[in-house]
Amino acid sequence: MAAMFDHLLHNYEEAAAIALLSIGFCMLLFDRNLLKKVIGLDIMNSGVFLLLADRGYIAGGKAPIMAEAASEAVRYVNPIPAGLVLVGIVVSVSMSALMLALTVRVYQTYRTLDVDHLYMLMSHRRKGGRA
Amino acid sequence: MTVFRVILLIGLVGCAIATAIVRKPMQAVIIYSAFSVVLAVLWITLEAPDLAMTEAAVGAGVTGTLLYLTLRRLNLIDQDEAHREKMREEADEHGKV
Amino acid sequence: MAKSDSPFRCWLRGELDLSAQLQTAEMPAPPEGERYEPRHHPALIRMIARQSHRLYVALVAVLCAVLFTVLLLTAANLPAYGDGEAPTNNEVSERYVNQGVEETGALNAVAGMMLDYRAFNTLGESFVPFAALCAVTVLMTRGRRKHPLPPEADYADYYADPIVHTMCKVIIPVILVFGTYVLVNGHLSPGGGFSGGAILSSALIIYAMVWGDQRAHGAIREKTVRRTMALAMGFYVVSKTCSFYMGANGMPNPISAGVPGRIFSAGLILPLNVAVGLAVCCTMYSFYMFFRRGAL
Amino acid sequence: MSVVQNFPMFSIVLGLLCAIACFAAPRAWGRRITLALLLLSGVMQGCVLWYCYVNQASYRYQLGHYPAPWGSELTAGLLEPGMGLLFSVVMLLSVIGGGRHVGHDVADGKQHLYWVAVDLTLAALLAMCYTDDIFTAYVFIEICTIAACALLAVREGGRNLIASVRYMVFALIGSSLFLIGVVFTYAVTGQLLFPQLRQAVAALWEAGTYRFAMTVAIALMTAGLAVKSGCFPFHGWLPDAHSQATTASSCILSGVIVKGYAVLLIKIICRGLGAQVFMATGAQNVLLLLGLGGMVWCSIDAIFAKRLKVMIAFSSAAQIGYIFMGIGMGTAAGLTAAVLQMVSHAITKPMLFLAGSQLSDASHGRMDFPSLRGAGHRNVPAGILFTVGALSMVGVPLLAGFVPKLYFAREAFALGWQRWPVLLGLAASTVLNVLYFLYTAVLIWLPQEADCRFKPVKPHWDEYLPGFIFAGLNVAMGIHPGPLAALIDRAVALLGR
Repeated sequence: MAAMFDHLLHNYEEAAAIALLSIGFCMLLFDRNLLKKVIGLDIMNSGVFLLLADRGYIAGGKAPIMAEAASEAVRYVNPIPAGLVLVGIVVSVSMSALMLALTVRVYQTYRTLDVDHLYMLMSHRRKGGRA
Repeated sequence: MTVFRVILLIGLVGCAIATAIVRKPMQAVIIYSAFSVVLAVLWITLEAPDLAMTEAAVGAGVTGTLLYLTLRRLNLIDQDEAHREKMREEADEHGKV
Repeated sequence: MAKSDSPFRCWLRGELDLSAQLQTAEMPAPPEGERYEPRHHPALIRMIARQSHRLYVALVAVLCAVLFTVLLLTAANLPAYGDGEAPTNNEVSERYVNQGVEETGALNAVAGMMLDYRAFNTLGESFVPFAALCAVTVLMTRGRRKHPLPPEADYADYYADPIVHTMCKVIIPVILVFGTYVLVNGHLSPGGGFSGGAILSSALIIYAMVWGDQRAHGAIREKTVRRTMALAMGFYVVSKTCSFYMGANGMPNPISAGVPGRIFSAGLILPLNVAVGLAVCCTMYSFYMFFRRGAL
Repeated sequence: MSVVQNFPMFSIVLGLLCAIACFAAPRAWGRRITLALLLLSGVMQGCVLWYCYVNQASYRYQLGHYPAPWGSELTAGLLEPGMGLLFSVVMLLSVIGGGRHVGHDVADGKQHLYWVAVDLTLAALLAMCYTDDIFTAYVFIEICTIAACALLAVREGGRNLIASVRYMVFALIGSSLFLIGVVFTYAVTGQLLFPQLRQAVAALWEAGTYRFAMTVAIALMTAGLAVKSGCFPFHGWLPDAHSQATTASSCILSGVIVKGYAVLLIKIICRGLGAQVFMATGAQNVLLLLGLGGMVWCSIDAIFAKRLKVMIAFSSAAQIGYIFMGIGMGTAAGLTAAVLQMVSHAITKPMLFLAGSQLSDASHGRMDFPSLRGAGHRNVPAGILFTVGALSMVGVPLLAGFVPKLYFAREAFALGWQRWPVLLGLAASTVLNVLYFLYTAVLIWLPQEADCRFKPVKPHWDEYLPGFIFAGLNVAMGIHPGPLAALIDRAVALLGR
């Protein structure tokens, strides 16, 4: 257990990434405000990206931009995670734009952003007759 | 370097928690933009300048703008829980009609 | 049999005379979509149904806690942070770093990897904003009746502000130049299509903010935006298809990698970066316009 | 290299190109472009299937100039083009059958975007079938999610928006879980392409290092895909989403998209992780239990549904339970049965949705059961089609729905402790199916009241063509399942190689 904790301390970046991920996940699941849900989604994705980018980092490495006269001694970090995270960031911003558009529509239609309230409103309407 | 990175990480987690607990949506949006900027700096310490540029432009810039515009569109710029209660009642009326 | 019984219960009891049941029981037409509170449930089930939401939330919370503990444990179990000998630093990344410059001609290994080695992945990625734009358009132009927007006076009139107006006149060209620089130097320095496109779009967004969206709408026509996007994406898809086809059928690459470090080098990477940048710029600007005025 | 071998890449790229064309071309062209694309894609998948069948081998297609661990690859065996063919054909028929509803439900200014979404869905599904790269799979999952959201949200009114929000929240959770799984897998193996990944995972498992991380990664990827395809405890979004969309979208969402994720899961298990390692984690037992739970629970929900489309959607959730049960059996024959179930569901469910919406059109667009009473008399062809579909879902012999149930039951006897749960689950689910589907099938043929306010509709026979093709496929598969089962057997065997 102590060894595990030591390892976790050494992998502190990963631990922080998991913390971000948890906060975002909880916001996405439990926050009732639709807008905060979207922000939570972004934070959760950032956590995943941080986790992925940490995997590419090499202590003492340099960014993988080859200088024209590169010496042999230079060690470059792994470019793969950076590329994958770049893909992920683009996906994430597209998703949040889509979610925000949904948010705007929901608010314009039902005048509320509260998800629980939204469901209540719907069941209320259903009891009242045809929507 | 490690100390710097730890400070950034603490700032990042702090921003995330703050986003989760603030009441006004506008505050959450502003803190989220700050979160993105901190993340961009963190990408540089991780030797990923491509990511830093993209995060600064896309995460802090475009996503922040879109969030702000959403608030603007919904007229929620400076409103908090009390106002939302009022809106909720209004919505109930709206639902009954 | 009771009149209020549902036909389903009759089935359960084996009363096959369904037609009689349905003819006598002129059931009140249940309103659309009603199913959450079935009326004929026993009391126990009804109580469970009422409590089920709270139970569900509690259950999900417990599941989340378990999930995060497991994830933390996994993070502790992963290879050490910053370790040069980790499994991720294998022959794949070594080739990207060591032979990337000769093979792709790009000094930026990330650009070389994304647009040449793993180009199919990036092809898919560049369609994500496109798909999102279509979905946002579908959502924001919803309804035949236009939703009233906040009146123009509600927005701050930046155009009348001498400081903002003058500064933007200076800043916008600078941003445009910087965005173009990032775009066309994607294979030599950090940046590339996505960040360059986002920077370019920020200049357009500032223009639309300060000069007002009516004016921006006049200056940057909807048709222009759509055509630019379609052309850029079409060019991307077609050129990459040719490259995939040649690669798979053993034909040599007709475009040489050029001299690494020159601006016109790295084969297809430069034109692809420009195409992606234009498409991303149009997408982000369209997002802004849709959120701002509900139309492009 | 034969020209045919290029077809998988061509069909994916063509889907993307057609999406752009529909976006930029004059609005009236969208439908034609999409129909042509679906037809062409079907032909291409057929050619690839034939090619692989004749050669009895799968092949790997290198995308670009760099070989496997560095560049990307596609694989085509028998399963991939087979499922691609199925998806193309089902989408084509759904789009033809639901075309009038699309014209009615979708505002004129947005119709071309609807067709863009259909094209993107097809491209993403094909890419998910063919791809040999786990991260590419993630990207195309996201495209599929966005396109599906557009398909769902394009209709106006009702609970549609709320259904879209729920769908998106679940879908985002699913893809995030999948992505975390991919990250962990990459962290401990350093590979992204399936063949290399499988070797690396096998070596790791042999050596015993990072076993915990690998197990968590496998669990997360499986859970992510299960959420996306609406497996039992995560099926909350499914009934709303599938029942609120316009008819063609409902057909595509429940007939095709859900299966795309299941195919991807099968590919990841067999090609990316290796079936042995997957079994060693015990994840298959969880899948089996979830599948069984879904089969029973969602059927009960379907019984209490008050509207026809909601009932059909709940039945979809139950049928997905069968697929996951088949994957969870952990044997090649179980997998065969799961694929058979996908085929039978894909050719039955769209037929039910099409016929159901036509029946409701004959009842002034009402979906509640009392209004639908006697609807079969008002619209005879739709009534016939609905009855055929309902009987197939129940599992009446000589129809498609019977075949997978037979294979599941046969395979169950070869299992260990899973035997009785599987058999009991099958029996319970079939009985429940009888309750709601047979009930509805009888209901629509009851004599109408004398003062019925709904008038019979004059059937336009061309609208029923897709339905009758579906019915024909159904009967063909039910009468003569042997060749299909043999083909799928071979496909599953090729997959692991």
